[in-house]
Amino acid sequence: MDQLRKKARELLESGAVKTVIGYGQGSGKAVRAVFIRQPEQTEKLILDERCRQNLAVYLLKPEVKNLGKPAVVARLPVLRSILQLAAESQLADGQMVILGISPDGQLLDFASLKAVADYVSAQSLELPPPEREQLEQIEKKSPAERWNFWQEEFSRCVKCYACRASCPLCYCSRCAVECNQPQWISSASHARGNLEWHLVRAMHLAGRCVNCGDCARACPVGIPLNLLTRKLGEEVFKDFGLRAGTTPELKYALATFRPEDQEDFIR
Amino acid sequence: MSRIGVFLCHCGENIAGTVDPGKVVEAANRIPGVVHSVDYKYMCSDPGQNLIREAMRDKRLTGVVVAACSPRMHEPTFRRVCAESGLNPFLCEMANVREHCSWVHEKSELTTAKAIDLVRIMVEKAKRNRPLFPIKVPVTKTALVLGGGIAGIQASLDIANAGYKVLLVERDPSIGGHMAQLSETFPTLDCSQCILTPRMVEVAQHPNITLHTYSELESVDGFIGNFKVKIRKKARGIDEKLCTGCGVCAQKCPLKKIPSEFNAAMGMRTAIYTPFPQAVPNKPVIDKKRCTYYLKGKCKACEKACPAEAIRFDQPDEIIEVETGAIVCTTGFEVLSTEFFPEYGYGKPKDIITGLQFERLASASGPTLGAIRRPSDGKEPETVVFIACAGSRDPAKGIEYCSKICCMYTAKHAMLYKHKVHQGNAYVFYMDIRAGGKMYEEFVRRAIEEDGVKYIRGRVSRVYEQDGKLIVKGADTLLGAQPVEIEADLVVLATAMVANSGAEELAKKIHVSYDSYHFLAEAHPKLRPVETNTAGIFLAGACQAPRDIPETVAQASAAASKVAALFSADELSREPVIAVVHRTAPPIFSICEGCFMCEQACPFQAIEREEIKTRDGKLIKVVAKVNPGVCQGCGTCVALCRAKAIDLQGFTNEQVYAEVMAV
Amino acid sequence: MKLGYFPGCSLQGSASEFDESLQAIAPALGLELIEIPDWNCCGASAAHNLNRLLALALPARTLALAERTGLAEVLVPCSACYSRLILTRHELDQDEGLRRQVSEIIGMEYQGTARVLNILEVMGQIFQDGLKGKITKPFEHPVACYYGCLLVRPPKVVQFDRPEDPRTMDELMKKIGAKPIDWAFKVECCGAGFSISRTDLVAKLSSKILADAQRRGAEAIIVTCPMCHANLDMRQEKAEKWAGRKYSMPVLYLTQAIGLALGLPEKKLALHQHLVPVSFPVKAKPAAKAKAETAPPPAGQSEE
Amino acid sequence: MAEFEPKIVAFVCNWCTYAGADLTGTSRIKYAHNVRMIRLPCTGRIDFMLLLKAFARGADGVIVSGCHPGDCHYTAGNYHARRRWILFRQLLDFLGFDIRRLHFAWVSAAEGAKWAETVNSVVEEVRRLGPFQNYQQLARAGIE
Repeated sequence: MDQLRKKARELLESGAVKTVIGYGQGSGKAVRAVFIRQPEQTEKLILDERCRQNLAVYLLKPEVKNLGKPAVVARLPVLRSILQLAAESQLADGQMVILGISPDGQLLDFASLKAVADYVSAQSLELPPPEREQLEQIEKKSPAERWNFWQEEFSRCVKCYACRASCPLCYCSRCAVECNQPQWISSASHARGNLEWHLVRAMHLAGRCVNCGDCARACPVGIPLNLLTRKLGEEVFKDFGLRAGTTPELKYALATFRPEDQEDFIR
Repeated sequence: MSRIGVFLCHCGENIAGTVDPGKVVEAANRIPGVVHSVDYKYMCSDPGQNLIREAMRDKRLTGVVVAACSPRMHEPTFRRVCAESGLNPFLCEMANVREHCSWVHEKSELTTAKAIDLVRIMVEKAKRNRPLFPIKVPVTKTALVLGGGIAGIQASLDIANAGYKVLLVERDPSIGGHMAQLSETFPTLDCSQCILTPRMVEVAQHPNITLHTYSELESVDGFIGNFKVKIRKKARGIDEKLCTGCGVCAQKCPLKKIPSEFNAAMGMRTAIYTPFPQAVPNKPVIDKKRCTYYLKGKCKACEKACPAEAIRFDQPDEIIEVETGAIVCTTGFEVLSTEFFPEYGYGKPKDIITGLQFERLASASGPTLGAIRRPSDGKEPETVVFIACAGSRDPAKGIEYCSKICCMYTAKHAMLYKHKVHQGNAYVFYMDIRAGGKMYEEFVRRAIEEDGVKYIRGRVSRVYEQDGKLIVKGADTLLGAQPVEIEADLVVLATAMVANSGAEELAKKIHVSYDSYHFLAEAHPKLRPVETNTAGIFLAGACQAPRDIPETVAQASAAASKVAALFSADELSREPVIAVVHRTAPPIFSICEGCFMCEQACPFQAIEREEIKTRDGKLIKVVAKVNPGVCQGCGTCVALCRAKAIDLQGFTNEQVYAEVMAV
Repeated sequence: MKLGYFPGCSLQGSASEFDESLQAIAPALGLELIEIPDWNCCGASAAHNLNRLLALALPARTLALAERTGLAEVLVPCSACYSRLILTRHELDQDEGLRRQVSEIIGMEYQGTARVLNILEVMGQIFQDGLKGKITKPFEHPVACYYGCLLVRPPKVVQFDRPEDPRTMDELMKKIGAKPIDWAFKVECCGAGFSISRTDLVAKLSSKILADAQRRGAEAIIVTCPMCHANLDMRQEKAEKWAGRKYSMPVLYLTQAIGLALGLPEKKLALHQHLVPVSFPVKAKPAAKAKAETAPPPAGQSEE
Repeated sequence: MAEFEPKIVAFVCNWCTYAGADLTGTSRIKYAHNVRMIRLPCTGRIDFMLLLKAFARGADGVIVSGCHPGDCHYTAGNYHARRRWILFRQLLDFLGFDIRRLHFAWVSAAEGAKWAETVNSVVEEVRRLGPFQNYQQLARAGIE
């Protein structure tokens, strides 16, 4: 931890970066994202189990970009998001400094996206059993039950788009939901409008979602909508052998194909 | 506010028979935006077309929906009608109430109801149509012809004679291809070289043709009218300008026992060689894989001997970059070698040869000066067995197709042999005799009846050597599959015509598809036989499928005329059904975020990257840009784009959405 | 090398000399054979003409037993057995349903893990590094290597050597000092199954084989198939009658030829069991040894 | 009450299935009238939202059809489409959406008969399923 603070301090002092995006103490027990611009403030940096927000989301926000070159404190989901954003030409080497702490407490200072990719490839990207179970819970329901389950969940949606705002990969300046010529997605938060929104969101993240779970955490009404993108992420890996956020050259599952892709439903 | 006119065609009884025109017209009139709706017996007839013209004028229509047959049938007709009357043709749509309605359903309310739906759907689309204008693409009026066989020669000459520049690229040291190797040609038995060599010379001397022999295609970029091509001119090891083609070098070359490719290994050549006396250009090349100097660093006999001092051992390969408007691929074929056949001894028995090798034996300019002598001991064979369909039409051998020319050249071979060796016996084992063609059947009959060639209908199961003879074991299926055993001195296999070994890579280089046998694929087997699915790239000859000389020449001329047509205009115009990337005013400039997923998806590499900069050149963002010349309008990128930043002209999101909402 | 061993009925009866000679040379070649416990008939020549399931079940049982015994590779000297076993393995590999069905029939799980090897494959492996020193009495004779019909067919299934002109045995023969002749009948039919029912056919077919071997100066025919041996050796007299000429062509099992080259006594190789006496025109060259290792190319192939 | 007549919307590519359906017509093969066809250049163009919109618009079943793999007029559009459908179906199923109402077929320009069979079998299956209640309930929540 001290190594991290020290490194952050050096970076700011040397002017190598203008801001350090990391985690700091929020009100009460909560942690929050902090944007440190003064070397001495780096003491505020913390990094522990509570720090789950995907800080990569800030890297593309104009307000943050305007602060100048950032260093970002990255845990696995953040690293993967960065790789995925690089694969989508949104980030490139040298645009940011990427720091982290290895499981054994050592400071990680990634020289390049390649280094990030190497680090990520060494991690297990398998779905942890509890997360897999969550999916199975739903999969083993009957279609009708599934339908009712999601209708129930979606019925609470108020279309606040916190899920979108929290997602590093929802970076479109004009989201499909704002397109009204034609109005693909009903902007009203009625049953159909909500279904359309969550369905489009999931499809647009298929093969891109790094399963950080921020969308669900951000949801004020507690819809487990990360299950949708997680489900598709698993399908993409199963069917096409691609995992989002693993290399900066990753091909997009829906923009590539193999003639031998398997399906069993086309007559 | 759009003013749509709906025109329902009865197509005689074809539509009116099952659909109630009155109801449709009435319903159409009630669709918002429709200001005019009529029906007529034959809308495509002149009076019908006039109905549309008049309505357009009188009702000031902003869009037209013709409810009739399939747009694949008459869309061009009605779009032309609109264009003639000053309405942008792309404001005209067709509702397919014939093929998709009246012809496939019984007469009933429901069928009429469907017709009405189909009309409404197209009206909703037409309302949202925008005027579109054909895309103009400049044309570089130079054609690249790949392959200098008879197909390439013919195509080059035709294009050149039409007044356009041609680049002819040939892989081998000389043009001429397989035809130059042939002895006589069926069914006329005129000498192949006698008819070919004048053409070869013509190519060499034609002011519009630039010839690159001993050269290979490196890469092709760009699109119809604007290809950028790289050609590798392999080092001949001689200075072509100085070389006089005197041939002393070859005489002095100590290596004289290299199997000659031109003579299909029936004769030998030297390491520095001119493939054959009539070669064009008549300049030698050094075979670097065999030449002692390249292998051991000494010899240089040719250099010492060359009176013109034209030998250049250190000559490098040269990469030539050219721009061409069209490409004609005439890369030809290969024949299976005898090693391919286990039952015929895996090519081990010297006296089992291919038809092509027999051509060289029979050729007056061949290694035996036309005398039929078997390779093993140079003896004149008393009995020759010809085996047709060696490999061809044999699924077990992976070659299910008919090689087409074998029946004819086998008859020719047997005939030539009988003419040269009167007392000899010629047997032909065949499956069927396929002699479709002018004077072909007659030719085969002549071989059988006048020259007494013995035709045996059956396959040969095995050929093996025994005491200097070749024992040919087969069956005569016309005599109850009775086993036949012939002691032959020479066996000639009419081995299958197969695609060039490099065909696959070539296809990928020029972005055309190929079939399961690796023959290059035409755009349509009947109606577009010399085009490919890549606009501006054409095919001719045996690179596409087995062909004989007349067909090859016909195809070559066909391809040439396609090229000439393409070059006849300074610009070519294409249907404007292509993708476009959204652009708008600052500060957004474009809702494209530049994720370039579309770039990955585009089957035609039509997506380019465009930098948006401030006036003082500061980069704001990089967005996708569609190259209108390359885009074919499939719309894959459109369905892919999350922000809906790309749209497809003619099938915009707005149009298609409206159609769905109208069903 | 440790291998499972499936002798099959022939090697216990009419072709016992094949078995004996194999057992005799095995130790010298460092070959350990574990006979599959309770193996059964492979069903050759009859079963597959009558009942597909039976024809599959019989070999499947033997293979399943091999699997149980933990044998990864099984040597099957008899060409007929080899053919049945490898065909069964192939068919059951192709069709999961069939595999389960057959497993039920034989009352044990057949997985298809045990590979089936013919005698040439095995000897080929052993001889790879030439057996320096072991060849004490080079088998210096021009021989006709006769593979028969089953060893190389169907090519897609056995995937062994070249179907029309195999070479494995020729290479082996060179290694023991013999000169394999280049001849035309390597894989021709000997009459096989008609050995009993249509001896006239056998005489005709075998005679052609014998004739070609003789014409090209072979002093012996080397075989790996009990059927071929029966027809060429036991029926040679009939063949001679049919052709009206004498062949007196010794027909040896590959293993016997190897045994002789290894210097094993004829008795142990059961040469005496043949009907055509195994005797060669005597000629002893001092240079023999050297030749044995540096196998000279036989006349037939030298011109290549 | 007359038998339920399902409403089927078909999204087809211009080069294979649309032409195939033309062939059905020229061959005068009869099939169920329930289908309304929407013509697009290529299956690659078919946005998954179009299918959803068709259901929103009251379709009881949807057919998506284009060129067989390898036959795409644009060489690869249908391959891209196939991946899209694989995932889209998975997602719909996960949401409990009744995917028995969503049908896919490769119908070439030569398969007029196959088009008729496809339409008929889909119409029959959807007729058995009855009106697409639970989606149409949503749909009633206003349509733009």
